Amino acid sequence: MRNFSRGIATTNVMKKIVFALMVSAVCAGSARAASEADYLTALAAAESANKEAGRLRNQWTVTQAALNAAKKAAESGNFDSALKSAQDAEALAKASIVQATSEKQRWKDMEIR
Amino acid sequence: MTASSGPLAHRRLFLKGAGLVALIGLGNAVLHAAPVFAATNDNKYPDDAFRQKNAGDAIKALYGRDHEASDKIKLDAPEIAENGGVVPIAVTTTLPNVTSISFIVSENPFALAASYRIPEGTVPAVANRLKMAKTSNVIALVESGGKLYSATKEVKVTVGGCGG
Amino acid sequence: MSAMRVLLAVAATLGLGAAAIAADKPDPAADAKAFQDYFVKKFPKVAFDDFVNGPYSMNADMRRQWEEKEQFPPYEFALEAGKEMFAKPFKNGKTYADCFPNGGIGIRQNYPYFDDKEGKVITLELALNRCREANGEAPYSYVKDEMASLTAYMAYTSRGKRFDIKIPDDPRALDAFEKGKEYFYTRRGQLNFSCASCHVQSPGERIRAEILAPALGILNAMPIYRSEWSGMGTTSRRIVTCNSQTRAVPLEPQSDEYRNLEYYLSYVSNGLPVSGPGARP
Amino acid sequence: MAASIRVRAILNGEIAEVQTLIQHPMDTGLVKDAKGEVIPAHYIQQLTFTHKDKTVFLADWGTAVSKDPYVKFGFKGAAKGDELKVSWVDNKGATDSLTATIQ
Repeated sequence: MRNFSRGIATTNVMKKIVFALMVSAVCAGSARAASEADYLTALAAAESANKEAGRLRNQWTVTQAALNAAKKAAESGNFDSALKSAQDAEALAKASIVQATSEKQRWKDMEIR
Repeated sequence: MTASSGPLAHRRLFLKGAGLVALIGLGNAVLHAAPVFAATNDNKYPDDAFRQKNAGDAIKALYGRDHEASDKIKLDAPEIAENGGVVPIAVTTTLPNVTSISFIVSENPFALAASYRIPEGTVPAVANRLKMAKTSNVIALVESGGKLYSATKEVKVTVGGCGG
Repeated sequence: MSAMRVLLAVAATLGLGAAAIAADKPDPAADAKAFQDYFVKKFPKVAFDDFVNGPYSMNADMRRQWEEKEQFPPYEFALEAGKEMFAKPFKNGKTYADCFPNGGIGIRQNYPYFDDKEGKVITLELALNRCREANGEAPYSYVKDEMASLTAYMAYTSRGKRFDIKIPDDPRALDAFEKGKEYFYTRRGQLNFSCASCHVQSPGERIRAEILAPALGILNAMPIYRSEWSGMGTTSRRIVTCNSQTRAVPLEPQSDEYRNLEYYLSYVSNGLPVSGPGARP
Repeated sequence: MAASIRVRAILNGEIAEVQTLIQHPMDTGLVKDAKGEVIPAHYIQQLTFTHKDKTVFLADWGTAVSKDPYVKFGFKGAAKGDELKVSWVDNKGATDSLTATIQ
């Protein structure tokens, strides 16, 4: 409770920061749409993560679906959505890698003994 | 050998020459097709009944009369179909001189699923495997002594598996 | 004082570690016993042999629908086709009977077996394709009707015989068994299910229209005619579709993981009768 | 030999119990294939059973009859060794028939 009184002063500062952040986000959003380069780097990252999941014999069907969606969006020039799908794919691929590595030990928990 | 139908038929007769006999035959059939219900006598496939979408129209097209529930009909169908594509449904009845048994699946795209003629000396009972699009009432209709009776049971239908 | 506590802790972890390692030396017989006891205890009212009937041993309404199907089963056509295919000689005049012990009749209960020359698990489906290739014929797909018809006929000739899967005292065989067990219990796919999530933890429960089969005896009815596919399914097809249901990318049919899985699952079902070919939802 | 029809006809007392399984796709015409094209309707419309030239059972089937259709019924007046003729016709005009012997 001690720093409550200082709280009021800080809120003004907080408000300014929040405001500034919002403004810059809006500008960033509109000024620089995802470019093809952004999409391609994200796609490469996703595909290499999915390849690693393949090496661990543990790919997910939804990863490939997201990769396909990304490529489709890119073909029609919609790099915003292509970037988003590529990032989804990377997240899914990474999750499947975490699953494979963690299950290496955790499977024993369920074993009938 | 007079063509009994209107002027159009006359013209067609002269044009077609070879088709003469077929046309006359067609003419006769059209004349005699009084509203006779296929289910009871000749072996004609009740095409119209199978094209009806809902149960009421299908029953009217097939039997031309209403049906009343009867506890003398035992309709055997699962509570939850293990698969909508193969639903085992059977019916037996103690009603006297049965001439026809039919199965209606009300929620199917076309309500009439199957209809069976039961001649003299054939046991009034049928078992078959039907497709059901979704959860629906199954109605077994039994035509006995010129009257139409029915038994109804709901069968739940859904897809299987965990997702994919 | 604190040094003592540290010493005790170290000793304890070492002791635990030792116990854990000891427990992990593969002991298939003990695994099989524990596996069967689990299901017998979980479903005391299910007769032992009835476990091979999967969902139909779990639910009366489903069992009635099965019994109706069995009067004139939908796999009748695949069975007859399999019988004809089995007898039809290859281009070189030989037949499947020349590839298999006892002419291939009444031997399904011994598959899969461990081949000590090759050092790997040989399943019935793999052996059939090997026989074809050895006689200059193209191999069949592991998930299509020809393979299903052949295995349906071979299963039919073994109906009632009890699973008799052997694990020789060969470290490679024990390893294959262990890897199969690991695959069975490993969670996969975005749904994060393992085979055990459904077939050990919740057999008898519904996943929408279907009832989950117990893992005990789950391969005894293979190959199966599934109404869902309105067609036959080999063991390979069943495993591959189970993978995609949990949104895991399936592996190549008959890859090591799948053959070892079949080895594990068949061994722990030893003593249960062959009931293939089967009809399923 | 009718490749598509399987019949079991067994005399049980005075009733001949008849089971039939027919190999037929029974396509409804409402299903699309993998490429998204509609699989045209292709289903058996009529199935007839005759014993001593008398129709003992006649089935009129719609598109809701399962693939590889099955039907079971019984009739009186048959003896062991009698012949039972089974024939079907589908909406494309294809037909098949088989003569079975009552066991």
